[in-house]
Parts: sequence; C-alpha cells; structure tokens
Amino acid sequence: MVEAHSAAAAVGATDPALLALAGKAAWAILLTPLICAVAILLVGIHRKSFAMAAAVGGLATSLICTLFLFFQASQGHLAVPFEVSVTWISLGGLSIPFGVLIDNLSLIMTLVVTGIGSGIFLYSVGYMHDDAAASRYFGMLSLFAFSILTIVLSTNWIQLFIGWELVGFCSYMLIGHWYAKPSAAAAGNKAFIVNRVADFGFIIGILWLWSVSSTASDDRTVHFATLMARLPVLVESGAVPVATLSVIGLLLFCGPVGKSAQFPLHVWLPDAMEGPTPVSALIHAATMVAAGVYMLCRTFWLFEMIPSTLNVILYVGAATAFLAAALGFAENDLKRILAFSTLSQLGYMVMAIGLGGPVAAMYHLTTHACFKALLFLGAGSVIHGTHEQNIWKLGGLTRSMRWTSLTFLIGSLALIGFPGLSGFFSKDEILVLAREHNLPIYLLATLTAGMTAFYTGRLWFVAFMGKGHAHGHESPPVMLGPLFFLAGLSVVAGYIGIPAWLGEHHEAFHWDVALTSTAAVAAGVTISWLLYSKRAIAAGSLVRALALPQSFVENRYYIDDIYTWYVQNIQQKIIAAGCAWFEQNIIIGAVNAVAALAQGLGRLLRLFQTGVVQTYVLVFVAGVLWLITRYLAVR
Amino acid sequence: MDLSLLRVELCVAVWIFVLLAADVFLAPAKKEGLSWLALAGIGIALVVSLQPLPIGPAPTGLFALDGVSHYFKPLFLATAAAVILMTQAFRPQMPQHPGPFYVLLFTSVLGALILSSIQDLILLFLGLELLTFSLYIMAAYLKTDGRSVEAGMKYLILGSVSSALLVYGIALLYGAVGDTSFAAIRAFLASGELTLAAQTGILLVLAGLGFKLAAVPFQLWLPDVYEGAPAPVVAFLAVGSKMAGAVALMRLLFLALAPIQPWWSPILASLSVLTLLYGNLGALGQRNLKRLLGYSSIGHAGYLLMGFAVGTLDSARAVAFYLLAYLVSTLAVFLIVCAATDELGGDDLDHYAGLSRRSPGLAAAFFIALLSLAGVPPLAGFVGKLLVLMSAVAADRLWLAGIGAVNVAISLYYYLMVVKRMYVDAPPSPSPVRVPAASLLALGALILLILGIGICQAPFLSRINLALIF
Amino acid sequence: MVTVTHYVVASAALFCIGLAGVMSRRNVLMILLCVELMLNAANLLFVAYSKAWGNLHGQMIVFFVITVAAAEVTVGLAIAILMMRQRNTLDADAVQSMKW
Amino acid sequence: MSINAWLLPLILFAPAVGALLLTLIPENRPDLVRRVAVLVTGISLAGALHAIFHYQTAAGGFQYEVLKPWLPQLGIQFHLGVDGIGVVLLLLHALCGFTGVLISYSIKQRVKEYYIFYLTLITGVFGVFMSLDLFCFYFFYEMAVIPMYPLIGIWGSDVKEEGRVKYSKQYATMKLTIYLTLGAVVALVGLLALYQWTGAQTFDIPTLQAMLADEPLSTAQQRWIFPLLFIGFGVIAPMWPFHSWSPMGHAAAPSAVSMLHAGVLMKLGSYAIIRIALPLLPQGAVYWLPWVASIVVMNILYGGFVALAQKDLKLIVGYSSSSHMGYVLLGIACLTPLSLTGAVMLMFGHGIMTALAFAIIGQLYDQTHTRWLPDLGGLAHQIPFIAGCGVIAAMASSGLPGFANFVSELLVFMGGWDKYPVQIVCGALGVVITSVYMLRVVRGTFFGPSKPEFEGHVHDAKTPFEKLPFIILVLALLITGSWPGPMLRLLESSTGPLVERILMNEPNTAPDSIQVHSPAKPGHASASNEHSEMN
Amino acid sequence: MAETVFFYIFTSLMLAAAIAVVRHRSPMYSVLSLLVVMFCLSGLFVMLGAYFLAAIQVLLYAGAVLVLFLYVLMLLNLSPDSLNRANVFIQPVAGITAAGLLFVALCRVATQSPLPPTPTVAQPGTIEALGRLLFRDYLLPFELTSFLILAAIIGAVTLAKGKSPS
Repeated sequence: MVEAHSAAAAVGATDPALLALAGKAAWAILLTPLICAVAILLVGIHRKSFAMAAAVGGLATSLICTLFLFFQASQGHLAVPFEVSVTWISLGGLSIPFGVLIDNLSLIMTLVVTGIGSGIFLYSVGYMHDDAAASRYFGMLSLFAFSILTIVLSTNWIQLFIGWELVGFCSYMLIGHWYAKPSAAAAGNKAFIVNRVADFGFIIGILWLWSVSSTASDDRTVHFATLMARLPVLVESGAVPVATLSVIGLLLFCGPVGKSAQFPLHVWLPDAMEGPTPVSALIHAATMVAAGVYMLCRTFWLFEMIPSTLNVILYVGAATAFLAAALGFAENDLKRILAFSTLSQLGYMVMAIGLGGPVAAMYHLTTHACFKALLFLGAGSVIHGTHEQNIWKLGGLTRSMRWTSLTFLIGSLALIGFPGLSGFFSKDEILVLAREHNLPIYLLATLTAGMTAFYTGRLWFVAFMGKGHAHGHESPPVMLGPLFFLAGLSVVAGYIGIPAWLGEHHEAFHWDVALTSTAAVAAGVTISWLLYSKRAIAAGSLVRALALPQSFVENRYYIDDIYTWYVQNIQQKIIAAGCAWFEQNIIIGAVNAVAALAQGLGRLLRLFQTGVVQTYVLVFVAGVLWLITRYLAVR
Repeated sequence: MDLSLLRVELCVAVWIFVLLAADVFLAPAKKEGLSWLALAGIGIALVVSLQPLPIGPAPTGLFALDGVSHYFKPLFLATAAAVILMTQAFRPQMPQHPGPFYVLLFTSVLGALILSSIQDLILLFLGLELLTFSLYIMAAYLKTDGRSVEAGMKYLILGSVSSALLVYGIALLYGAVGDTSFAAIRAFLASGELTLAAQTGILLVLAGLGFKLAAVPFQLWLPDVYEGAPAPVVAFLAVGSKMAGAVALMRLLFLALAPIQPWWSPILASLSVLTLLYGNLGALGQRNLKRLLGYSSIGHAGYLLMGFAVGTLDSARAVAFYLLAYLVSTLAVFLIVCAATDELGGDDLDHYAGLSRRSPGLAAAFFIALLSLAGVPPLAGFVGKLLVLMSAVAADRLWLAGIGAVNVAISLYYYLMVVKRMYVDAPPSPSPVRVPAASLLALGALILLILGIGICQAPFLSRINLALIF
Repeated sequence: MVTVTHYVVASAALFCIGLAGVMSRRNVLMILLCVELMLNAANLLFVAYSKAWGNLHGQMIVFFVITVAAAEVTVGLAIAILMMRQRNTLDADAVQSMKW
Repeated sequence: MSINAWLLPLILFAPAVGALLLTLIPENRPDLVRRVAVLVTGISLAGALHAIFHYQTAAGGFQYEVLKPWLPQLGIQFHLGVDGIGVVLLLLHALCGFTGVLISYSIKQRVKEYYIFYLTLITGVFGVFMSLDLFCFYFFYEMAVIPMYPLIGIWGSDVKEEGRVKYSKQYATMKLTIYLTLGAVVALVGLLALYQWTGAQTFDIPTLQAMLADEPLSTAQQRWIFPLLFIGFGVIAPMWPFHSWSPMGHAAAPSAVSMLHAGVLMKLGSYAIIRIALPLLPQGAVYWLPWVASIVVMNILYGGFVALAQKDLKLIVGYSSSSHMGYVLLGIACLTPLSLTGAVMLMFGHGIMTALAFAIIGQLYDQTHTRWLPDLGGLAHQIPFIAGCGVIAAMASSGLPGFANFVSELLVFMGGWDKYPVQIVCGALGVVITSVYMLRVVRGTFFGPSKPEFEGHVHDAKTPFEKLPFIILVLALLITGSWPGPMLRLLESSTGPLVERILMNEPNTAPDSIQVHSPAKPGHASASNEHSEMN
Repeated sequence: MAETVFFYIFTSLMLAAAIAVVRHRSPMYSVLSLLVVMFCLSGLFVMLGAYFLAAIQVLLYAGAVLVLFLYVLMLLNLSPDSLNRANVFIQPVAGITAAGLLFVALCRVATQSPLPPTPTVAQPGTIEALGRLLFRDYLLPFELTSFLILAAIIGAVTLAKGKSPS
C-alpha cells in the first residue's frame, strides 16, 4: 500500500544503508507521537500513568531520532535536504504527498519541538499529576507533537495545512482542558475561530498558488521543492504575474497572522492562557505560535520574489512587536504578561522575515523558544506552588521558591536581551537587519526592546522581589529539572552557531547596535526598578498623567471590543438573525403559502358544493354550455 | 343472436330470479344466507366470464363479447363479490331485509356487464340506466338515515337530468347519422363530416358519461352521495359504476369516435385537468372519510380522463391498468370502512384515530391501500399512474403529465392525513375492530393483489395488451 | 312547409323549458315532472329524425325512453315519499345536510 | 460469478425480508424485534463491506450486476449494479442503517412498527443506490420517502423554541413527505420525457447512456429536461431555496431516523443527479451548471448563517447539513474529476458525520429531554464519551484534517478553483462559519460547569454495545479521512470517465473540435455496451 | 298547409302547457298541464307518422305515469311551493338564463346543421315493422327494459313500504 520513495535532493555522499536508516528515523520522528496519542486515547484514557509514560516516551523517541539525524547531518554523513514521502492523495492530475523533509531548517525546528517539548512533557507529569483528566491532556499533547511535527517536517503546502489545522485543534482542546471553567471553554473557541478566519485566507492562498504552479492543468503541484524550482521560471516567463504572486503571498501570510498571533488577529493568544501552563509554554510560546514564522522561513523563496508583500509582513510584525509590548505595561496577570511578551517577540520574528532575514527570524525563534518556555514553566511552577497568578498578590517569591526564581530570572534576562544571554544575540541580529534596511523600524524595534525590559522588570520586581505575602512551596524535581534544562539552553543557545547552521556566514558583530539596544534595555529596567521596586515615582500619578494611553492599553486597544461588537451586533443580530428571519418568513413562509393556496383553492372550488341539488344542475348545465360554446367547431 | 355471447349476463339475470325466489321463500331468520347465495351466483358468473373468448371474426351488432369486455366483466363481478362481502361486514347498519338489496346489486351489475359490451348508443343508454337505477335506490337504502335519503334524492335528480341530456345527445347524433350503432357513427365520422348537430350530440353524450365518471363539471353529486350513501353502495359507485362509465366511454371513443380523435382529445384533456384539480384540491380539508374518498375518486377520474384524452392505444391500456389498480385499492379501502364504521362509531376521519393501536393489521392494510390510491411504489396504484403519465408523455402532452404528476403529491397529503389519524392519534378505546372472516380473507387477497400488481406488473400488462385491441 | 328543423326547434324549446323547470323549481316532484318534459323533448326529436331518415330506429328508441321515464318516475316517487316521511318536505333545497 | 451474482440482492433484500419477518413477531417481544433488525442490517453491512473490498477498481464501471426482465413491455428491467460511486454510498448507507438500528434501542414504544418502517426505508435507499434502471430507481426512491412520514409522525418530537412549539412534528413530517414527493414527481416527468424523447423504449441507464452518446438529444430538449431533473432531485439534495423541509425534518425525527435522513436520504438527490442527470443530459448540464454553482453558494453561506441563529441542536445540525450539501452540489456543478470525486467523498463523509451528530443529539435528548442550547451545558462531566464523540463530530463538520470531510472539501475546492473561484472562496468562508456554530454547540452543550439537574440523571454510553455505533462512525470518518487514497481511487474510476464524457459535449469547443472528438464517441459507446453484455 | 297549421297549433299549445308545468305553483295544475303536453306531443307524433307511439304516449304517459303522479300528490297532500325564501330569486333566474342560452345554442345547431338526406324509401311506419325491429334486432334492449322495470318496482316497494320513523 505505502509506496515510500525517498528523493534525495542532494544526491551523492550518503551511504544507502544510512539513507534507509535515516528515512526510518525521519518517519519515526513524525509518527511516534501519533502512535502514542492513539494508544493513549484508545487504551490509556483511564490509565493516567500509562498516558504519561507513553507521551513522554513517545516524544523522547522523537527527540532521539532527531538527534541522530542532526548529528549525522552535522557530521556530513547524511546529505541534506532529503525527503521521504508517500502519496497521500493521487487523483488524476493531482498528487499530494505526505512525508518528511529533513534539512537544516527543519532539523533545528524539530530539535526545538522535541527537545523543549520533552522537557515540557516531563514537567507536565508533575504539573498535571493531580488532574483527573490527565490522560486526555497527555493524549492531546502527543497529538499536538505529531501535528506540529507535521508542519515542521512538511514537504508540501497541503501537509503543512493539515498540521496547521491539527495544531489548532490541539490548541483548542488544551486551552479548554479545564472545560468546566466557562472562560477556558470560551478561550478555546476564540483561539480556534480566530485561527480559522486566518486559515480562510491561507487555504485560498494555497489553492491559488497551486493553480498557478503550472501551465498544464494536470501538472500542478503543492510540493515545496518543485515549486521552488518552478516558480521563478514561471514568473520570469510572465506566466505568473508578480502582482498575482503578491496577492497569493498576502493570502498565505494570513496563516501566520493567525497562528503567530500577529496584529490584528492577536486577540486569541492572551485568552489562551486559560489553558494549563505547560500548554502555554509549549504551544503558545515555544512552538505552535512560532509555526507561522517557521512557515515563512520555510517558504521564504516565495516571499523573496514579492517585495511588496514582504513590506506588509514587515509592518505587521513591527506593529505587533510594539503594540504588544505596550500591552504588557498594564497587565496584572503573570501568564498574560508573558503572553504579551510572546506576541511582541513574535512580532520581532515576523519583522525579521519582512526585513528579508529568515535566518535571524529562525535564530530568534529558537532562542525565544528556550527562554519563553522557561519563563512559562517558571510561571507554572509559581502557580503550582501558590495557586495565584495576579502579580500584585504575589511577591517575595525569591524566598519561598528559590530555584524557580533563579531560573525565572535567567529567562527574564534572556528575554530582555541581557548581553551574553541567548536573547541578546538573536535580537541583535534582527536589529542589525532593521538598521540596514529600514531606519524607522530599527528605532521602533529598539524602543520595543526597552519596553520589553520595562515590563519584564515590572513583572520581576512586583512578583518575585518585594515584600512577600505569597506562601508558595517549591515545585517537585520533575518540574524543576526541565527548568534547569531550559535555563541552561537559554544561556548557551547564543553560542552554538545556529545562524551558521542555517546558512548565514557573515556573523559580524555590530557593536553600535548592541550598545544602543543594551542602553535601551538598561533604561527600561531602570525605570521599572524606580517605579516598582524603589517606588521612587508613584505609579498612580503616572497613570493619571497617561490616562488616555493607559485606558487604551488596558482595553487592549478595544480590538476585542470591536470583534465582540461585530459578532454580537453584525454577525448575530444582523446577518444571522436576518437570514433566520428570511428563512422563517420568506422561505418557509412561501412554502406555507403554497400549501395555504392549495387549501384555499380547494375551499374556493368547493363553493360549488352548496348541498343544494338545483345548484348542481345549474353547474351541470353551465358545464354543458361551456363545452358547446368552447369546442363546437365548424369544419 | 348468439346467446353464448350473453352467457355472463344470462347467469346474472337468472340469478336475479333465484335471489327473488329465495327472498320470498326463505324464513326471515335464514335470510342471512342470502348473501352467500348471492356470492355463489357471482362466483358462477365469474367462472363463466373467465372462459376463453370464442375465436372468430370481430363481432358485429349491438353487443360484442370482445377483448375489452372479456377483460372488464370479471372485474365487475369481482367488485360485486367484494360489495356483497362488504354488506356482510356492514350488517349492523343495514336494514333487516337484505334480499332486495342483492337483487338491485345484481341488476346494477347486469347494467355494468352490458356496458362493457356495447356497440350501440341504445344499449349505452339502457345499460347506463340499468346500472344507475339500482344505485338510486341503493343509495337511499338506509331509509331511517336522513343522509342516505338525501344522497338518493340528489343522485336521482342529477342522474335523471344527465340521462335526459344523454338521450337528447343520442337523438341529435341519430339525427346526424341516421343510425345509432357505433359502426355507423364511425363510418359517418370517417367520411369527414362533422356537423354541428353531431358535435353537440357527442358533447351531450360525453356529459352523460362524464356524469358517471364524475368529470368536472358534472361531478357535484359525487361527494354528497358518497357521504350519504351506505358504504357498500359507495364502494360499488366508486368502483363498479365508475369503471362501467369508463368502459362505455372507452368503447364509444375508440369504436365510434376514433376518426375525430383530434377533436375530442383537447376536450377531454381540459376536463381531465379540471377534474384532477377539483378532486384533489377539494379533498384537502375534508373531515369525513367517505366524502374525502369521494373527492379523491373525482381525482382518479381525472387520471382516467387523462388516459382517454391522450387517445392512443397505449393510453387505453394504461386506463385499463389504472382501473385494475384502482379497483383493488378502492375495494380494500371500502372493505375496511364497511367493517369499521359500526365499531368506530362513524365514518369521520376522527373516528379512525388510533386504529393502528386497536387493529394493527387493519390499519396496515388501510395504509397500504391508501398509498396505492396515492400512487406510491411498490403498490399497484403507482404503476397505473405511471402508465397513464407515460402515455401522456408519449403523445407529447408533457404539460398534462406534469399536472398529473403534481396531483400525486397533492393527493398524498390527504391520504396521509388519514394515516396520521390511524397511526399518530390516540385511540379512544383499545378494543380491536372485529371483521368477518370472509371479509378479512378478501382484504388479505386484495392487499396481496395491490402488492402483486405493483411489483410484478408484467403479467397483468400482458393480459391487458392482449385484450385491448381496437 | 314543416321541415325537420321546425321539429328540432320545437323539441329544443320543450327541452329547455323542462331544464329551466328543473333548475328553478324546488319541489322534488316538480323537478321530476320537468325531467319528463326533457325526455319528451328528446322523444320528439327521435320521431322527427326517424321520419327524416326514413327508418324506424328513432321510433324504437322512443319506446325505450318512455319505459325508462316511467321507471324513473316510479323510483323518484318512492324517494319522494321517503323524503316526505323523513323531512316532512319535498323541497330539494331544504335537504342540504351534506355540503362543501 | 459466485457471491457477486447475488451480493446486491442480498444487501437489498435482507432488510426487506427483515421487515416481513417482523410482521410475524408478536409485539410483546421487542428484544427479538431489535435483534432481527440488527441481524438483517448487519448482513447488509457485511455485504456492503464485501462489495467495496472486492470492487475491481482497475476494471471500473458497473459491477455485481443483476439483470432480470421486469416489465418487458415497457423496456423495464430489474437492473442492479454499482460503480465506484455507488459502492461507496452503499457502504455509507449500510453503516448509517446499522448504527441507526443500534441507536434505535432507545425507542421503547411501538418497537415492532418502528422497525418495520425503518427497515422499509433502508430497503428503499439501498435500492436507489444500486438501481441501474430509471424505473427501478424511481420505484425505490419513492419507497424511501414514504416511511419517513410515520417514522417522524409517530416517534418524532416537536421542535420547540423557548418552550413553545415552533414546528410540530406533524407539520414537519407532512411537509417533508409532500415536498419530497413533489420533487420526485417533477423529476418523474423529466425522466418520462427523457425516456420518450430518446425513443429507445428502455429505462436501462447504461443502455440509454450508450445510445445518447451516439445520438444525443437535441440541445433544446436537454435544456428542458435537465432543470426538471435537477430541481426534482435537488429538492432532496437539498438545494436552496428548496431546502426548508430538511432542517425541520431532521429536527422532528427520532434520532436514528435523523441519522438516515441527513446521513443518507439527502444524498439520494445528489446521487440521482450524478447517476442520471449528468451522464444522460451532458449538454443540459453544461448549460445549467454555472447557474447551479452560484445558487449553491447560497446553500453554503445562507445555511451557515441560519444555523448561527438557531438554538435547537437539531436545527443547527439540520441547517449545517443543508449548508454542507452545498459543497456537494458545488462539487457537482464544477464538473471536474477532482470536484466530482470530492463531492461524492463528501457525501460519504458528511453522511457519517451527520449520523454521528444525530446519534449524539439523540442520546442527549433521550436523557435530558431538551435540545435547547441554553438549557444544556457541562454535560462532559456526566457523559465524557459522548462528549468526546461530539467534539469529533463538530471537528469533522468543520473540516478538520484527518476526517473525510476535509479531504473532500479540499478536492471540491481544488477541482473547482479554475472554473468558479469566487464560489470557491465563498465555500471556504462557509468552513469558517461552520466552525463558529459547531464550536458554539460543543461549548454550550458539553463545556462549562456541571449542571445539577443533569447530575445522576444523565448516563454515558458505558457498555461496548452502547459505544459500538459511535465507534463505528468515528472510525469510518477517521479511516477514510486520514487515508483517503483507496476510496478516492475507487471513486475516480467512476467520476473520471463520467466527467470526461460530459465535457466532450462542452459547447464552447468549436464545431470543428467536436469533429475531432467524434470518432472517439462510438468507441465509448461500444465499450460500455460490451461491458453491460459481459455481465 | 294543414300540416303547417297543425304543427303550429300543437307546438304552441305544447310549449304553453310546458311553461305552465314549469311555472304553476300548484303541483296538481302542473301535472294536468303535463297531460296537455302529452296530448300535443302525441298529436305531433301522429303528424310524423308514428301512430303506435302516439297511442303509447297517451296510454302510458297519460294513463299510467301521470296518474301515478297524481296519486302520490294526493297521498302526500302537498301545499303549493312557498316562495318566501332567501335564495328564491337567484336560482330560478340563473336557471332560466342557462336554459335560454342552451336553447339559443341548440337552435343555432339545428339551423346550421345540414338536413338529413331525403329518405330513399318511404317510411315503413307500421306496427309490424316496429315490432319486427323491436323483437328481433333489438330484443336485447327490450329484455333489458324488463329488468329496468323490475329494479324500479323492487326499489320502489322497498323504499316506500314500512312505517315512517316517529
């Protein structure tokens, strides 16, 4: 049945035996989590420990396979990119493969997913230990791992879209894990639907791209490698106008706007914090939300050809980075602050794409995955220990939860770009790019870096320092372990040469940019220290001074309100209710009217039936007269 | 004249006297047995009627025993047998003396048998009168029931007027042709002459036959008579009388009026449309089952007229099949009505509430018979309607077929209203409805026939194709 | 010269008078009488045409029509008596318990 | 020639024989009645599975044919056979019918009558899917409509709004029956005209097809007949604006009947269009389908919006069905192999999905006695298994990958993109709307805090037997959705040649290009002739 | 010439009597008017050479049918039609109009249709000829009339006998 065929794009150096093994490993990366998910849902739904073991074991297997491939590739034994796939749909001229594409980009992303994922899975074992529905949780986590790997390892647009939708579903299920909470259920819905709206554009982009991918209707393709080879030729020959391609690009960009929560579809991400914290760490910080960025990197050859679309991407990313950072100022929920920071950082990454730097974007994605997962897990540890997530009700955690605080601090520093930590390097790459290409954006990005430092500082000073009243207990080792692991990664990720792995070689360190950003960061931290730790400036007066922007920010720019207003008033009250009215009164009404007409006609006809015999005779005679006058014909 | 041609009619005629004698000489207590005697007579006649046709040249003269009559005579006799069974089931409502009733039924059947063989307008007139006279009396047979008398009165008056018109039409036609035999009329019309007098005469004759068939606008008597007359009589009116009218019309149209088919075809077509719509729309709001069946029977007349209007051999065969299907379905319906009226307390639709809880088998049979009347596969009525519609389409009368088809859906509505009463509504009492064994047997046979004709149509259609050759 | 047409017109007049009577009188007996008029009109027509065609078919039919008419009157009168007994009226339009 | 010769009659008549057997069983033995029903539908299911696994995809065409004279005077034959499309729909119906019988275990009143009507309905639908004779087809088609009347009228439930009756079940069932019959008779006139104008004196579909390939009806005739057939069958499809019988019919029906009704019965219309209208009237199809493509957008969007405004669970699913059948019709209207394959696949996927949805709603309604969304909530606490199935059904409905619906909608979109991009975009928008109302249902029904009034009263499907129907349906969705290849190959073997044949008649190919094509036509005709003779 | 005179006399008398039948409020007078119609008709029959029928007309109609009518009228002791009912106006007017229209139509038909060809043979208007026709060629209809009468008699007896419901 399964016709596996491996197409080594770079033919040559690979030993056939190794290639075969690599193919198996590649499949194993993708499929092990799926098998585990199915196993959990089928047999482990009431066996918690089985579910945990299966989920962690499954992802660990994927991790091992990834590492194997990674080392083979980095040692040069294995020629990348290589691809194994089966034909999922083959119908007439249409052929949709389903497979695994291994190259440097996918390997690094797979490592992020399986590596950080394994840590978070392990952490969940502790975090969800008492949860009654832990089996479902782990099943969904495994399914999620499969789904995100489907995206990451995808060889074509349709497979990417499949993974894209599946992660959306897992995200929905996991956000709504505690479905008894109405807010959680609502947040899940919101996340799914917002993503659906974005995917509407995305799938149309894919369809359109598919339809222009060849001049012959039975030769079209969704396959990345083929498209990559073919599109430039098509554009050059004029078969595909650049304008068309730009529109396609914009439509495709809709996908990341939703999945990576870019402005204005970012609204679902803060709400998604209703889910269990490990979920926030894995899905809504490290991997899934980064999938949009990954997709843009994966298909950057396409966006390269359409600078106008790249510009749009740039501005959307920059706007998201800046606006989300500002939202972090007024938020009091520990996880939501992190969520806004995630938004802002995703904005950075998208901006990097827009600036033409997929490597920088991927670099930042990787480092961000490490430290943001760390931060979320730390937050999770805090919540696990204190059952509180309002930062103003926390405080003094450095005393009660020392290890958590330490790792959280490392994460925070990496986030704000403290020199020497991973975030510093990756952010720097983006800023450099920005300065090269677009000065206003560069300034905005630097300002955003300062703002990041400010709200991160605020979070740290309020929740961890300060006079403590939070009585927390330190988390169990199974949770602390991943924290340390991630903290380590956050420190070293800047030094292991990720850009080089991704194919960037100039690596000149720009002192001016680094210094400017560090200054901005320092300023941010200082202001927050003055405000929240030293209390040198009364926060209240500042709020009064900035009343207008404050209310704007507190209401999240009213975007949620606008959407709610649209849904409640336009969609439900006008469109849906209007259609329902039309249905009830016009469509059903018309049918009823026809029925009533028949009944009425019957009643009318029966007026002849007076019961009086002479009337009957009269009608009889009238009928005869009618026949005679109507049909008598002279031949 | 060869008496063997008249063998079936002779059987019936002789049995009239047997019945009369028995009615006189039987002790009142034993008069129950009269119905079996009557059944025996019908049985003998039925056996005789099933004898194969004598092979020979096409019959001439007033009276012919040809394929058409050979096909229809057993049907009339079967109808009569069913009606006799109905009177058994209907006994509680009937007056004490059943003897005259059977005699009248036999004379009526005699008229119908004659009509299936006519070759002459005189015989057409007399056959119709013979058929109808008995029915006037039978309609008014429940002397203590005001509605029955009213039905008899209305039927009588309209019947007399219609027969007066018919006779006047025959007179005009005679004046134009100089003879009353179908052959002479056919020769006259074939010569290309179609005088106004002849046309008027034909129209009046058609009106008279339309009265029997209940074609609009000659149908007004029908709902009232159906509602008022005793149920077995209504059954005979609905099946025997209508079928007799249809046979007479068929013979008239195809034996006498064939040369001017283009002239009468549109007339019948417009009558057909009016009849269909009147019957089916009129039935929509009915509350009395017999009245509803009356309107529905007008609707069925519309389909018959549609077949006639098409005026091809195929359409005549379709009509013959339609009549067969209509016969089995309607008789089944009336067997149930007759059996149930007394125990249910009346023949309003509401009286049938919850019948399926009381007598599931009876309700199921009713369901099947009604659906067959509506024309739903796999039942007999469906094939009948299909054949008629096909013949209409075959003659390029797509619009006519379209109206006929839409009427199927309309009629389904009111049939289902009956079904709703039986199956959905709650029964007033849980006691089952008792049905005499003979009626039950007949009912079972009819239901089997409904299914059999609906599923294995081929033998029936072959029989008709062999019989109906003009 | 009296032609067939004269007779035809006379018979038509008689027929229509009878018909008008049927439709305008309420009494059942009167209606039956009017039907007799109509039948007689037909008889006149038959006889006239019989003469015109020179054959006896028409006359013979009249014989049958008269018989039928007589029988019709018999039945009609019986029903009228029944009606009188039941409703104590012979008015046809008084008997309209079944309609629509 | 062993089992294949009587496979289709076995599938067809097993339920009919079952219905007859049931008449002999006394009414006070409901368990026996149920077991007989399970047995006969199980036989049909096994037969359908056998049919689909042993269908020779490479050979294509109609297989397992049975040909007996029926009414030779009119050229009517009892002709059964299935091609790739038919065999898939056979499986769909067998699955829905079988699971429906299991779900019907919740029927406690008048069990015997219920199953008699139910099995009759099943027989009729089977007959439609395997008929290769227009008469047979119509015969079974009507037979499938009528049992709906008592099934809904007796065992159904009124559709309520805010506690008031919005549509009584009597209204709903009468409307359904009459509406469908009206559609059927309109189609009948079309069929008769087709029969007549062809002049072939045969109702045999393959023969007609071969004849019409040689001497097609004139364009004018085709343009006349096609709308008759399309509207007639479109009523049951249900095509906007003739859809209004469907949601309230679904809503009023007992759950197993809704399953069959929405799952299978609605597919009869689109199946009839594919089986009869398209191949026999290619020019009519080419002329009218652009209009259809635009009208069905109304199905998709309008149905979705109306569903958004509903609060009765069954009405929501009902309107969503009418919305989703829009995709099927869109796929047909696009008339490409891809879109047509997608359309049939969606018929399957949607059928199973809707059956699942109605099975779930039935379970809910039986226990909570309400379908009014605001009255429900938090049921995942009490019935986690059913809630899980509910989420799966909602996701399948929203076109989540992994379910057959995604594949089929994707194929429809890809197939139709070149012809009707605007309609396809609207169709894709419909997917968004679907997820909005489907998630609303899931959230409103299953999520949220546990409600005290359901505590202890509402029971999950616990035993494997109770779970069986749900598991069957979910598995069917997942298997065909995650590995659609085999089913698509099966379908393609039939849809491909069909579309090819129709597009030979494309009017915008210039006359001389028709000349080029015409030598191919007799070849086709003789090929199918040979084929029908071979069997 | 005499023929013409007699024709008009008989016809006008007949029509006048017919109108009297229809118009007279007392049934008794109507029946007696009908008697006049019958006599006039038989006169016309005589003019047309149908002597036997003329006799039958007088004997059967006047002698039997009308007597029966009178008998029943007396039995039932009818009062004249009461004229004070609501719908009394519309129905007769409509009826008379319809009948009038039919008359116009029939007259048009009568005058516009070609006459029968002049008979080649003189009318054999003898009782023998009629009898031969009736009892040989038309024996079947003749026998049927006997059943007709039988049915009528049995029916009339069945319906009319018995006590009236109290």
